[in-house]
Amino acid sequence: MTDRLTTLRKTIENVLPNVEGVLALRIGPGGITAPHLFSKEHSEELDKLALWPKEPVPDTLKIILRAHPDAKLAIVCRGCEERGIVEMFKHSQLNLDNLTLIGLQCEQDEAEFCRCAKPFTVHSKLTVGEPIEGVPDPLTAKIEAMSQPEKQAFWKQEFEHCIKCYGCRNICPQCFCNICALEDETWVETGRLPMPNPSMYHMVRAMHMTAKCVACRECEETCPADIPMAVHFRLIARDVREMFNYEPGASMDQKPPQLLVLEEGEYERSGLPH
Amino acid sequence: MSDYIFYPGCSMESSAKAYYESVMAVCKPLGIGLKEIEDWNCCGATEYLSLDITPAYALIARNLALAEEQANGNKTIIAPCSACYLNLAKADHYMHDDKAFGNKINEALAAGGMHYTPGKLAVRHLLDVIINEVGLDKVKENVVKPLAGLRIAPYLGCMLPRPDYGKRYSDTEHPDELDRLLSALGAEVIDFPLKTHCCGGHMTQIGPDTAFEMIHRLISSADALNTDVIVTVCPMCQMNLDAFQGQMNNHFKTNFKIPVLFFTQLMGIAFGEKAESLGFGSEFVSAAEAISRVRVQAPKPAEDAPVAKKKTPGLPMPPLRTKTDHTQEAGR
Amino acid sequence: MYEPKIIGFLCNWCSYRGADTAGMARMKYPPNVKIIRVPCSGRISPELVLRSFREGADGVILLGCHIGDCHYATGNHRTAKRMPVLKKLMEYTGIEPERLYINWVSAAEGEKFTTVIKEFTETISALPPFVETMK
Amino acid sequence: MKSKKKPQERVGVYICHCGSNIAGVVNVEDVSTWAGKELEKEGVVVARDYKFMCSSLGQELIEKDIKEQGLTRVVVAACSPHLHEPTFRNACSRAGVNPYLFEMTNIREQDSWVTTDKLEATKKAKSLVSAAVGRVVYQKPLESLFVPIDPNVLVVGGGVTGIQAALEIANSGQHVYLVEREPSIGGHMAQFDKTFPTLDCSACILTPKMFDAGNHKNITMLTWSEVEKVEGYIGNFTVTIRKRARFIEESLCTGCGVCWEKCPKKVVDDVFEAGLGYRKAVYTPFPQAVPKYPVIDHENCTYFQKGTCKACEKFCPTGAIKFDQQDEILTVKVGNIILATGYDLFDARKIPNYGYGRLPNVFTSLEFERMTNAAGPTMGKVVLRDGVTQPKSVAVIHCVGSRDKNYHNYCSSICCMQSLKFAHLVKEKTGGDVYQFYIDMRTPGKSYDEFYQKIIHEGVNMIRGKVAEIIEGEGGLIVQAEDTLVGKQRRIPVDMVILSAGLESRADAKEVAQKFGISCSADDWFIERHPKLDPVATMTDGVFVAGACQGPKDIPASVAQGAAAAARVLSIIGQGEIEIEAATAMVDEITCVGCKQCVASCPYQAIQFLEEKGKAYVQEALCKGCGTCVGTCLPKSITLKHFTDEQIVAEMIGAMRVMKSFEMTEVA
Amino acid sequence: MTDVVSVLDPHTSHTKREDSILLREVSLRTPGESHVDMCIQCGTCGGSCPSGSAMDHTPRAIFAMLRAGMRDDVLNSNTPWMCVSCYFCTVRCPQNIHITDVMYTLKNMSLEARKPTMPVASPPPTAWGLKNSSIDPKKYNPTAADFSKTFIWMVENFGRSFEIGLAGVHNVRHFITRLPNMTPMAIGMLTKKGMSPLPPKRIKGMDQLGKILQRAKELESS
Repeated sequence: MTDRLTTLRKTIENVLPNVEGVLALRIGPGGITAPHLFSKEHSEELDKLALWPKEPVPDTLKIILRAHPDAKLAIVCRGCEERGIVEMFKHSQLNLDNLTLIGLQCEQDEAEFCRCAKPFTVHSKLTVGEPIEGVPDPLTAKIEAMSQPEKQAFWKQEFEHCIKCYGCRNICPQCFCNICALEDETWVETGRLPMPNPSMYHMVRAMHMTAKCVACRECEETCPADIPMAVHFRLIARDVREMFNYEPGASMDQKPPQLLVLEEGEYERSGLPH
Repeated sequence: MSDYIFYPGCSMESSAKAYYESVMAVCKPLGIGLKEIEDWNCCGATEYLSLDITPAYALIARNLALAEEQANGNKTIIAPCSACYLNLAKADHYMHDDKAFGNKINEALAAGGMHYTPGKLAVRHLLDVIINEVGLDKVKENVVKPLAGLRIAPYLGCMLPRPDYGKRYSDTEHPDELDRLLSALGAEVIDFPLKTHCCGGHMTQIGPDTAFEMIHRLISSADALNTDVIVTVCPMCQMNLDAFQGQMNNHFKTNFKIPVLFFTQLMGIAFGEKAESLGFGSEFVSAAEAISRVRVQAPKPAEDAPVAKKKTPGLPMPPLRTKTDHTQEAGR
Repeated sequence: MYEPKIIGFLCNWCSYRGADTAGMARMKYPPNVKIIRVPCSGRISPELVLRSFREGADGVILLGCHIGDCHYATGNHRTAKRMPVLKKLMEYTGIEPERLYINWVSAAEGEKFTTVIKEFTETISALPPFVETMK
Repeated sequence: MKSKKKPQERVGVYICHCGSNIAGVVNVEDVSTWAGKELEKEGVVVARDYKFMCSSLGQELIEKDIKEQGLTRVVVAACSPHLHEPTFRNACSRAGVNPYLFEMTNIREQDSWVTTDKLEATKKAKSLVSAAVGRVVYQKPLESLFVPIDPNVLVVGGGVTGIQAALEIANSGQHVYLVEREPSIGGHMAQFDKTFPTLDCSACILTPKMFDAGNHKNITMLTWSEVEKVEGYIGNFTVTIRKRARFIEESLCTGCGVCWEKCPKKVVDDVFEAGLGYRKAVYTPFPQAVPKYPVIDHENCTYFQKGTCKACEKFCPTGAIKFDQQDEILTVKVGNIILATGYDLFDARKIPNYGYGRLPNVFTSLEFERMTNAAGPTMGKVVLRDGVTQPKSVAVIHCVGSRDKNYHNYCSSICCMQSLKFAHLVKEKTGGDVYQFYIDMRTPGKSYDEFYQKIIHEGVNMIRGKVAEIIEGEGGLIVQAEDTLVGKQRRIPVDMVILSAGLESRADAKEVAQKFGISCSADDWFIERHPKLDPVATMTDGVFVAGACQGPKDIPASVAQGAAAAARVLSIIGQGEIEIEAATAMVDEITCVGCKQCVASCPYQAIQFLEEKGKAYVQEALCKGCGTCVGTCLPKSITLKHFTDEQIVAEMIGAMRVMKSFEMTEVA
Repeated sequence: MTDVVSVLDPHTSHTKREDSILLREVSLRTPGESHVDMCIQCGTCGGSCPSGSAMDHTPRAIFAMLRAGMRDDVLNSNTPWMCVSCYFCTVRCPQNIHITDVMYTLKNMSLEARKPTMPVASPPPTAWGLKNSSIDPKKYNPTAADFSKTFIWMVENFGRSFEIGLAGVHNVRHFITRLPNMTPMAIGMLTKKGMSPLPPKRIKGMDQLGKILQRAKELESS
């Protein structure tokens, strides 16, 4: 850990003179780790530079950019966060010319904590740490192995705990709409808790995450009811990869498949009738 | 030196020893390392398929399974015999193409504790590897005794260019791979129109009259083109054209004497190897006279020179299709 | 035995006309399906399908022009890419994915339309009512 | 947060008996009474049933209620909207209700005709009416958009199809830009000598048309030119055309021909002469070329390649040679476009067993056409490749590259007749033996089978069997095939073989289709709007296809299509302006987050991204109203007018509510 | 229609259903997608075949006979046995029919129809349309089938084949009159090529191969 921290600090110090600020984690007052914008004016703050626990840096970036769309920044991002930034770029939500990516490679225990399949960056020119292999996700496998009634019971129980705090949406780097479909009563029923089953809220959200979710698991982390909603996203991401050969955040110019016409073989893989 | 998995096939042990010896002699200077599959079995030729399809494919697949076991990182099987090449390639193709069929064959293999993953290995003929992997430049580097003055009819037979599951040859009926190789050896290559016609196959055994007709067609056509040597890439073709040439002559009351050699034998000569080490002398129609010409570099007798066709101005011909045409077509 | 409630989203150009063709030929099929006409199957967002279930539909059937024959050239290509994902999501959430069915029916295929509706109604009848499974 | 209040509207509901078509199965009185009572809270103020709603009396009923009862919305439950939606929309319109405030539900084709049980049919009718009522209150008045039509027309391709289309339009007084890639118009037909089945001379019937087109005051002829870019939509296309440098000053050239007489450079002409003859580096493809001006072939001109020569310039009596001429880029505005880009001949060299390109005396159909042409390289003599010997026997092979999964799957439709014509010409010119090798003889046109009979009578040998291979032997060629009617293999020695090569789409058909916003079939033929009922229109309004670019066709069919496309265009021009689909998509700029996903998903590229605003924008004239973008937009910022989410949801709720209520009563 | 056919020739009476069964059986027994049902009777195969002149029916005719359900005639035909596997027909066929592979299937079926386990005298399964089977165990090309069998006997016992033994055994059985003509060749084989008249050494995995082939045979018949 120390090793990566030192290298990271060095990297940030090198980058700082060329940008208006570097977005990374800092141990704040009360020992709480949170995203912080380090600036060259206050480089002493780098003493408080932190790596873990993971906090939603792209989400903070989203907020900063809303106020200062032309800010020239650098950001320390892990594999998932980098993918999030790529997807935001692909959805025209930020300008990568103004953004320097500092890739932070996760370590084994971190990857296991996140059940992460890709705990490494691929686009960042500057990187800190050594990339490691991904780990399998036991929870996703467990849920997938359930029978249909078991799945139904499992999710019914999980969704019953949802208090519709919108926390999962708010923290998601991919939820950048001004007005959210989840707040439209055409789709999501209002004024009822627990929400009626099936949960329109969670299913609509899962559909919106198709070809967008970068598997950062911030939603699960932030959820006060501990709903493992990213399981849906991960399973669907796998299907999308198999059917349409698309992976969110993997490439800068590949468009989400559901926007495009069928390519050869895609129809056959979609499972639709011939 | 690149290593390849080597499947020699039964003929190489018996009737085509000349092929075996010459293959070994030319692969070395070309940097082709051959690792023979241990305990390979017969590919079944065309006969087992005729009797019982599933066992026939299982028989072939045992070789593929052995090759996969012994692959040691290599991905290509070289089979110098066209029939073996096609059988191995075909089994791999159908096991890959037809999942249910692949599973059935693997079920049979499982009875012997074996398994083959369809598509895992590429099955290729030695000619294809020399042209497309080693390259003609490397061949030319090794030529010390160009085959100048030797008129050769390149003869491929059927099973190499057809059905060509791997799309490795320039054409299914008039491929130019062997022509280019022989030209690189310095020989005078005849545009042999029947280069992929049938040698008679097993018809020599089951319907000799039909077989003699096919052999006659090939030999007489080669003779009409003033051929010194017919070059083959397959033991079966060589056997039918060479060993049965005499019987065919009896049948048709003709007296053709065209030696039929393996392409590797001529490569060996051009590479400066000794003829004895290349299996010369085992052919029925002696090639000694033809080869002696190259050895001494004697100019060809005037009367043997090919009769040039009289040229009249005439109408222009369409240009022949080029490699670019093929690529463009594939792109469409 | 309950009467399943089925919502059918049909594109205006092929499938809706296919249903008309079935009618003109007086082919019979169960009355459970209520057809909603949309310009193109590509118009149907996953939200609309989910909302149908939420409203108590036991099954949703989505019919469009055959791939390659779309009145809007490639509108149905998007359907063919969105809806399989929704079916997967339903599966992962414990909803029988067969409650959502996608197929292609041209204006001439009255018979296919009838068969598709019959088979789908049978499939849905074999499942418990959706509301009950969600209780 | 969006919150919705239900609109207060006065809805009239009309249930049609359609004689006994509906009333025989559905209890229509019950439905109308039920609607009047149960749907009152949904806004229904009038509910009636009537024998024939589509009759003038039925329509008057609606109009009267609108005026007297102050209806703001109308629902008719009757037959398919594809039949009578326009009828009732007009009725509403006449009474002052916007036509888009009308909704029709189908209780005939999708209820009474397909349901056996009368009770079930009535229940279904009720839920369909409820759905329509639920929806109609959310409907919004829409106004159709009209755009004026630019009367100028672009015709691409100067073959017989394009010439026909251009002449039809020009004769009606409208202006046509005729764009042709080659130096002269005329196309493939100009290469032929005789045409089947009448055997009249191709040039005799084509050249007058070419001349007319070349001298028409309403036709701007742009040969040696290609379309580079097309922008806009029906009525308002802007087309960019590259007029390649001819290196000839057209205003000075008299077409006297001295330049090509003096030009020292001879090249094989693989376009017009199909590779069988020669032309000079400065040339017109044939003597009757229109326009008469030659072009200098840059790749072969000695001056351009080596820097010296200029023989043409020296001898040109009017000083028309301009070596420094540059390509010109023209921009023209047109309202409609006709594509008549024609076909390419299948490259017979792809079939190795037929030996074309290897065996000198194997010819393609186009080579043979040139050979028989009196103005062709052999002056009309049928000879072998040596240019002298007349063949004593000729084989004609059908289906070369057609009806063959290895090459083209389709039937090229002209080859049978063309091959029979060849047989006749060989007989006529050489008296030799002719062998026709065919798979199936297809002669379905007017007087076509009679032609077949005539050819048989001339003593042509017909062999039913696809030729397996052609080899050299016995002093000529040997054609090997199975005579399938005998069931035996035959080897027939001949002197000459003619391959009736199939027609294929132009090599650049895909690019052209993309340029004009239309689609191609799997074989790259342009796709028409409807194969039977709209054969020359395309899915892109204002772009029409005619002739062989849409699929293999003979001359009569091509000419008919050229004229048909012209008629379609003239009918649009006659309207002066054109109505654009009112049910288009619309972006809510407040909620749009500028993610550009809709831009990529639109099949018509109708969505623009306004960079300065960071918002998407739908160009209404381009939008066809499919709604694919709506299904894509995550914040639901795009609405498709007349098919909004709230309308569809209301329709769904309306249907479900009734179905659920029946369930309850049955349980009770 | 069926009735008309049966009146004409009781031996070829087939219902329409049975016709398609024969075609389907051939299709199912051929690995991959054989497209055998797609024949347009153009005759490219018959024209291309180097041994076409020795066949009693051209391959094209065989496909028409398959379609007509003429099971006995097809399985009695020498056509598949004359096939030299040159694949000209396969690559040239405009309908992409895997003709050579279909020929292998027909050879299999032809032999199977003569197996002692499938007595031709007693009524065979009607499902295959063999109501009045006229399969004649002698009426097929025994030379070709026996050559295959001799070859396979060798492979199944040694794992490898050897031509001289094979040709010797085969020719003694079938072309005894030709032997004098062939003697120089046989001698040549031994002298010039240095071939051994003895069978090859058995491969090591003979047991394993035996098991694999046994299992494959079970799978084939199941």
